[in-house]
Amino acid sequence: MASYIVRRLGGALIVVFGISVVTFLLVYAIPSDPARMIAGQKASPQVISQIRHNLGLDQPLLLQYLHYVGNLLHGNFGVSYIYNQSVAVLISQRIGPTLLLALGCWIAELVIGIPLGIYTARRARKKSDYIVSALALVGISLPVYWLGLLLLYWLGYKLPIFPLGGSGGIQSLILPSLTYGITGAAYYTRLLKASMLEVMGQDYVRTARAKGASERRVIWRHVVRNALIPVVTFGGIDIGYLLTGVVLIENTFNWNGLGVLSYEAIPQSDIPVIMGTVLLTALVVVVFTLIVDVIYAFVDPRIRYS
Amino acid sequence: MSEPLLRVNQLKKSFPIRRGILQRVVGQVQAVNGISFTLNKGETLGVVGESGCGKSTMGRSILRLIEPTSGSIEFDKQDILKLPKYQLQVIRRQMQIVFQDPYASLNPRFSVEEILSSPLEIHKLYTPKERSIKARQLLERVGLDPDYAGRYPHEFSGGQRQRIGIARALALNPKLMILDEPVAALDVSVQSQVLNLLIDLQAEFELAYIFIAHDLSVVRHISDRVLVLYLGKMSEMADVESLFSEPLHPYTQALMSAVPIPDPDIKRERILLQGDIPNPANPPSGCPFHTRCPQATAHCSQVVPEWKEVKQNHYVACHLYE
Amino acid sequence: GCSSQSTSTSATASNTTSNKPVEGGNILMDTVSNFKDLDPALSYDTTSYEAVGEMYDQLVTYDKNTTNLKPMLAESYTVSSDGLTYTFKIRQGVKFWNGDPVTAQSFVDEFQRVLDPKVASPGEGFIDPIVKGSTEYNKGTSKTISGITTPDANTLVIQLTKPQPFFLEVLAMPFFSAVDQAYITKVGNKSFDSNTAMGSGPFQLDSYDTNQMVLKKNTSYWMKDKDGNQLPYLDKITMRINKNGQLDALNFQQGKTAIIGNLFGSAGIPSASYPKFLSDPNLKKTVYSQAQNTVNYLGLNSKIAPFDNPKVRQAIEYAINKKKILQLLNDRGQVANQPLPPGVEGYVKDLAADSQYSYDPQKAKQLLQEAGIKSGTQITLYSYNEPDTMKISQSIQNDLNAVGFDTKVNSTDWNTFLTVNEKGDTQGVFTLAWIEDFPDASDFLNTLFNSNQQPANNSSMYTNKQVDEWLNKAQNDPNKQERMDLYKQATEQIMKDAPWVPLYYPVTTYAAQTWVHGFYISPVLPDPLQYIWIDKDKSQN
Amino acid sequence: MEPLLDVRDLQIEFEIDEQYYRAVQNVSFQIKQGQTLGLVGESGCGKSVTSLSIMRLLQESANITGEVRLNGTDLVSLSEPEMRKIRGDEISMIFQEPMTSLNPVHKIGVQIIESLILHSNIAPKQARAKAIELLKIVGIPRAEQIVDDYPHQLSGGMRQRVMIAMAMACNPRLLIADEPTTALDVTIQAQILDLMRKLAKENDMSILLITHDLGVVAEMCDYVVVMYAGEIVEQGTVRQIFKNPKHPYTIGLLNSIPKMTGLKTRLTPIQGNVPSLRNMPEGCRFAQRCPHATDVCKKQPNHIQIEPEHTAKCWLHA
Amino acid sequence: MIDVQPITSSVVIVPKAKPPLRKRAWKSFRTFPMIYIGSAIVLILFVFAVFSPWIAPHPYAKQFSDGITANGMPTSPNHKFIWGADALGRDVFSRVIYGSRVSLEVGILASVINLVIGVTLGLISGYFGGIVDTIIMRVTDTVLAFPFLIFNMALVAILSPSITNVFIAIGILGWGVMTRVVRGQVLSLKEFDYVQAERALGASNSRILFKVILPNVIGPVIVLSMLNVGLNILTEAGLSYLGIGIQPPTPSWGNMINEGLQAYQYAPWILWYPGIALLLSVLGFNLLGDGLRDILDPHNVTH
Ligand SMILES: Nc1ncnc2c1ncn2[C@@H]1O[C@H](COP(=O)(O)OP(=O)(O)OP(=O)(O)O)[C@@H](O)[C@H]1O
Ligand SMILES: Nc1ncnc2c1ncn2[C@@H]1O[C@H](COP(=O)(O)OP(=O)(O)OP(=O)(O)O)[C@@H](O)[C@H]1O
Ligand SMILES: [Mg+2]
Ligand SMILES: [Mg+2]
Repeated sequence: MASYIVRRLGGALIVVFGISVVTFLLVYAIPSDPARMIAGQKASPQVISQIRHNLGLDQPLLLQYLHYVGNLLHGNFGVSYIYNQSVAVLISQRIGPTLLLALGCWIAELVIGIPLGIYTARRARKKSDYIVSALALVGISLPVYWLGLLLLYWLGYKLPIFPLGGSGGIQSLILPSLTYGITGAAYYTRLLKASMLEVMGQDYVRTARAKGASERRVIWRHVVRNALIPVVTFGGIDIGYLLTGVVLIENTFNWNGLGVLSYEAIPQSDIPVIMGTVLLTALVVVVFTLIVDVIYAFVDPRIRYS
Repeated sequence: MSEPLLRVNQLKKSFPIRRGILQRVVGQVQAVNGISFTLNKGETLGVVGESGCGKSTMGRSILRLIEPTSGSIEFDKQDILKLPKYQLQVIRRQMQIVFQDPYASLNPRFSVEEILSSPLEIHKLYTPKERSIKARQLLERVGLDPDYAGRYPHEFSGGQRQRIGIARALALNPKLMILDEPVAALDVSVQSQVLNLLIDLQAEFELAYIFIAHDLSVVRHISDRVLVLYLGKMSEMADVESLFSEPLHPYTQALMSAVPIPDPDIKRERILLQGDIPNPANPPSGCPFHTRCPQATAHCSQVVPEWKEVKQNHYVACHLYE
Repeated sequence: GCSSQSTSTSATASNTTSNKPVEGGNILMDTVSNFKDLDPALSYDTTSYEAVGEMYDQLVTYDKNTTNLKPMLAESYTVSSDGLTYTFKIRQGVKFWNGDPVTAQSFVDEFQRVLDPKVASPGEGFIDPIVKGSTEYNKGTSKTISGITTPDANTLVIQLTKPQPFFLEVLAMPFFSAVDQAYITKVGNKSFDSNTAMGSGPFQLDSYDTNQMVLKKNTSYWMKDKDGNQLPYLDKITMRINKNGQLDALNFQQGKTAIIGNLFGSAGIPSASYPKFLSDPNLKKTVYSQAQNTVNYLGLNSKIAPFDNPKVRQAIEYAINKKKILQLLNDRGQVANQPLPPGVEGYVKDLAADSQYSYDPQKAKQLLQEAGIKSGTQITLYSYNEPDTMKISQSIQNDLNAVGFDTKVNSTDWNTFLTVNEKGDTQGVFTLAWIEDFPDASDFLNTLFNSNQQPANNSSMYTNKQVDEWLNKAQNDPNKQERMDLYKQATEQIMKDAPWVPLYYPVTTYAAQTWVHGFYISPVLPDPLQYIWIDKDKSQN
Repeated sequence: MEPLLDVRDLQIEFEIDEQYYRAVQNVSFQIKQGQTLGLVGESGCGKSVTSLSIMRLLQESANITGEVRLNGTDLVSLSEPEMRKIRGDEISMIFQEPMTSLNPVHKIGVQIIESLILHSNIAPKQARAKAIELLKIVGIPRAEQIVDDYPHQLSGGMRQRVMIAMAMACNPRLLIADEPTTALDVTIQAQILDLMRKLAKENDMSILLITHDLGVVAEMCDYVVVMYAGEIVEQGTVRQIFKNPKHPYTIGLLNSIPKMTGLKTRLTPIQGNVPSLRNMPEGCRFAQRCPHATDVCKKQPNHIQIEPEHTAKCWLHA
Repeated sequence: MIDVQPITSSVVIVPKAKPPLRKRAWKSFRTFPMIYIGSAIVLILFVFAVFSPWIAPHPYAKQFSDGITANGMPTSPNHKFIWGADALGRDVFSRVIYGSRVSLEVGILASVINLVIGVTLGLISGYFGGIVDTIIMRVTDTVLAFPFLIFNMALVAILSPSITNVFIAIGILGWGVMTRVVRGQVLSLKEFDYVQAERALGASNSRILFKVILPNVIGPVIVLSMLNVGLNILTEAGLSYLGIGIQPPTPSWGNMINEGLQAYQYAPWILWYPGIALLLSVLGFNLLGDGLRDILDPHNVTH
């Protein structure tokens, strides 16, 4: 197991390396000049070239990349041009809130999506199935920022039930999670429904019925447990995706996390921050896929014991 | 005796076993472990054995649908394992395979005509028009209405599908057909139709068959010689009469006695084997059958029995006959 | 000093009645961007300005919402008659938060930091090569700045290479604050990253994290109000980093924050919310507005065809409907007819007729025809992603198309826009604004139109020898009237040559709750937090 | 003697595209206490549907009419909760695919005692002991360990034994075995059949054995019901059917089995294919394939009594 | 024991008379309502996109002087501007109609790019396996782990914003899932006997890939592409919303929403209508995709 994980992480490193190269090239191709951003609109050209020199931006690209990687190997992510702080510190401050938000969003998706999945699977091809499925689809068809603003406006401002954004505690977590939950639940609903329908046609479900198990018992003990297996896979990929994809939510809800950090870094050409966040999220995505594999083994004994 | 059409020598195939989420190679399955035999023109070799004993692997290896690990396969005096891939095409016109599952072996998206003309198309034989005529002739040959040519596989019953599969194999006028449990999925009433067809075709085209099955009565019905496999190894091979009248290997004996006979009056002494087939990934030492053999001795668990011709044309690998 | 056009419209009675200020209380504010630098030598963005302004003191500063200078840490100052020597008497007994005393050396240290290439301060250009010895120090050929001396602990003497009429305004910038060298030496290089600070200002840094910066009262601040009360009044200010300005405005509307001010990227009330503030009588009472010394303009690059043809540029002057632009901005501004905003001395009230343009699409078409521009000529308008700018660009696009151009808008993020803009060779037409650094005509006219400022600030690549001559002369001319005349001549010539379409001079609108007192909008400085006091029961957080 | 199971006039219809197709019609047979009844016929003739309808495990869209009496109680008219009490308790069932009939995520032991838990209030400790006991009864070695294994860790034969153990948990009066050995190798099949025979004898249990292997029927059953295209064409004791088959279909079936004679002769197959539900011929359903078909076969034949306990549905014997 | 039983019925099949067409249509609608509603929406969307100039009452870029009030407020819905005017005095209704063009163009073209790359790589990777597979899957992993938004922002900044660049950006980063799906399909198809049969007949790799395997993966690919169109429309809107997408005055629902958000407190209609249009179109493609999935699902096919 350990060696496997090491190997997988090795694969992950290749991925992360690929990403680092692409990002680096990409960021350098952007015409905007970080030194100008640091100096401000009105600083003189001398100051700017001084800053470029101080940052090493006047060196050849390859050298800069090697330098970056060299620093990386020493655990040094560099210093943000914009925040004037170590990228490691910036990220470590924000990864917590982002993880919290991602978790909240994920739980909301599950809490909405899974019961709907079970419901629609049990009423497959009935009117209620179509209505609920269509509603779930409406959810994924909504732009998250659009829904987010409407919810904020109506539930935060007009009826001040929830705080108007901010990265505070559980209170301010509810609305963004709900927003994301609504726009993401249908993926789970759809997946779980398909997987439940498949499981319900399995022989062992018939076996359970033949033992005299009630419908409720059949669904919960025999169907749902098995049907959740593909959902788990998706869940892991989804939470990885969530980490990279919370930008819009973070922006809409004033949540100071990694998403906003990286999102703002691009137009400001804050290369160390871009590189740091991109590499980190990529790593997190890969790690989550790995975690899923491990969780998978717990859900599915066929994998655990072979 | 005429020159053998096919000469298989020490054929071996092992699969790596990958396990779990780790997908690590945890061992090797010796799916086929040293099989040698010859097959003459127009002859049928029945291959029997329990599930997982390597019958299909053997069949597919002969066609090089699976790359064998070692051994040699001489077909028409050419070692096909040494042929470069592009020359395989030529060989493949002469060897064909019919699969067990008539539902999985036909492309659901092709009409019957397309299925039957595709071998000709692949080998660039005939014009499209001629191919279509040829396809109809093939249908007729296997006892189906040529008007069915435009239909799709799902519109046919299992038996009919199996006929289509056979027709496809026939399209290139092969000399050898490997029949991998061609009737296992069919009902008895249909099974007999297909068996009859196969027998007729063999007579007509001088086909050689390797007939893989686990139903002994079918094998007995169609084969000239029978090869019994156990855990990837040959345990017994003989002419069909000799084998069925006087099975030598305790495994063959058990196998035969286990076949239920559709006659309530025949009450047989049954050899009930203990336990299950061992895991092929972890085969027993010595004689692979010793774990279940009612006559096993300590010797059997240590020494691999030799493959010996005990009687004329009757080979067995068992310590009882040394 | 000059005539400032401050139009503070404070509405409520309680706001204006001179109730006795109340000591104590906390307020909450939102900011739409991060605090980048708490180092006075580096901070050059509005958000950092807000914090740095509260944490550091300078030699001189501006009085209330005017552009008049008054002494600050310099108790008094004198300027020699040749305008080359400035002598400051430093206030005694002033201490940094850690108790270290503020002396004349505290300023010398900062001048050295600004000139140090390792610090790479954006303020460097404001004193190099004006201050004697600055270039040598910057190049490393001298260990001290020869032009800055401290005859005694409380006297600071600065000598210039040539007279600069707006040098005091430069010194009012936070680049030139008093800093504590002992602290800097102790903490080392990173002493002034965005997490730490050490100043002598009214508020000191309490904490700073991803979500907020908290400033707390410097209890031993030296400044007193006119009644002799110790400043500042407030105990604590919490500035929450909430980047969605629209939400922040909603927060203010709910009464959860005290002020919408400088922290909103100095733009104040987000334009998404401004109409709401206008239409809601309760909110209207909270609005403050102030004309800015800023000009928004449409740059026409005279090196790029077809804008290299003066006729085309003039045609565009006639083509743009500036009133419409202001209408789109809900009238938060004033139509511009020249680069200088009215709040800066040198603004030409009686501009010559041939330097004036009015909205006249017919005339524009005619001029274009004369210039041989075919209808449907494709041009690209360069702009940046900011909601109001986007609106304005589209209005301009509309106007340009109306006179026969086929205009594409290319809008990118601000920094990309700026980087490309400063190359000077790609953007034919672009929208841009110039915000004053200090209220002097030179900061506009010389910086933006002198050909020696190409391509960075003079990114419309305007070149006119005559104008250069005038501007260079005015740059060091101690005679005010003469200077103003030069600027007038330059302005009129520039407008004739039409390298720009001056669009409007914006008015910023800030908001402060009715229970916030003492709030005003300085045209130059950040929010006057040290003068603010609040009703007793309104303390937040 | 009162039969244990009495199926009368069973009729099963499925709705496909808003049309009803009758998959099974006029099926009547009885199983006595301790008897093993073989239900044979070609694929699709309605064997599984019949057995599932006895258990009332067909989906809702299936329309069942007729009577199914277990010890005199009509199962068709029972409420769902009442029926649930019968399933797994009085009637148990095992299926063809031991590989897929066990839930992959639950341990063997848990699955075996599930019916015990559902039908009695047994303590968990006892239940586990009982599971081990049951595993021993069906001849599984190392029962104490296997009880905590997952299905995929067992071979096919073992799994089928587990299925049997599961079915035996509540000592059912009737065991329905739907092709219990089709997926198994002959040597394993022999073991399983042997086990079933032994258990039936020990517990005086009846078995409804569904298969299409006539050999298995001949070895296992007391009584045989032959189905064709949804109908019973012939039924009788095992000797009557094998020694004196009367229906041309039964005869055809028996003839098409390759005999172990070893002669490479042509077999005598039944011509043609089973008609599909959608275009079922009127009258005798076998007529199309019957070598003896005449015009009269266009009408439905009746069940004709040949001997006691032996009927055939054919005009030949009318 | 068994008596000769009376024959109860000689008619075995009891089909009801074939229902009239109207009823059959309703019936199939009842079975697959999703696909019908979805196709209807998509069809309407196409009509809007193709016939925008005829449907829209006003030019999309025209800034009406009566579209904004004297103090710069957008005009609320009235008989001239049925969905109101936007902040520049343009007709929201006309802009929403024209906006369908961008959405469709980007949604579909980006999906086509996804499809072409995804299917090609998936086929190659799944069929040939080995080192090729490893490399392609690593690249796919990289693409899947790559932050989409950052890539898009960077690319658009480099290439300058335009419709073409937007769908290229979305297209070349969105194929990861497609590749995975196709590869999975190919891996399982490869083992099918009918593919083996082709090989046994001596068929070349290209024949097997394109004639045998490709047609069999087309089903899931179509479904995924439909869902992808919806997703890509949303992504385009997201990019435009962030200001890095379609350039004004070309209306895209994303930039309209962006403008609408700016005016929500005083002119909510600017946000509502493009939002609803976006929602409905994405929903349309989702319903279509889901419906197709239902139809193509072998469980639902009754032969
Ligand atoms: N592709 C493969 N990878 C790994 N192992 C394989 C593969 N194909 C076959 N095996 C293993 O090789 C052994 C022989 O398999 P094979 O399919 O040849 O058996 P068989 O005799 O045809 O069985 P059956 O009667 O079930 O068809 C089995 O243990 C099987 O698990
Ligand atoms: N749920 C269903 N809906 C419609 N038709 C069905 C359904 N279940 C079974 N049938 C049809 O009923 C007929 C009888 O099927 P059944 O499964 O009982 O056959 P069987 O005799 O068990 O066959 P096999 O030997 O293949 O198991 C078949 O024609 C089948 O297509
Ligand atoms: Mg096989
Ligand atoms: Mg069945």
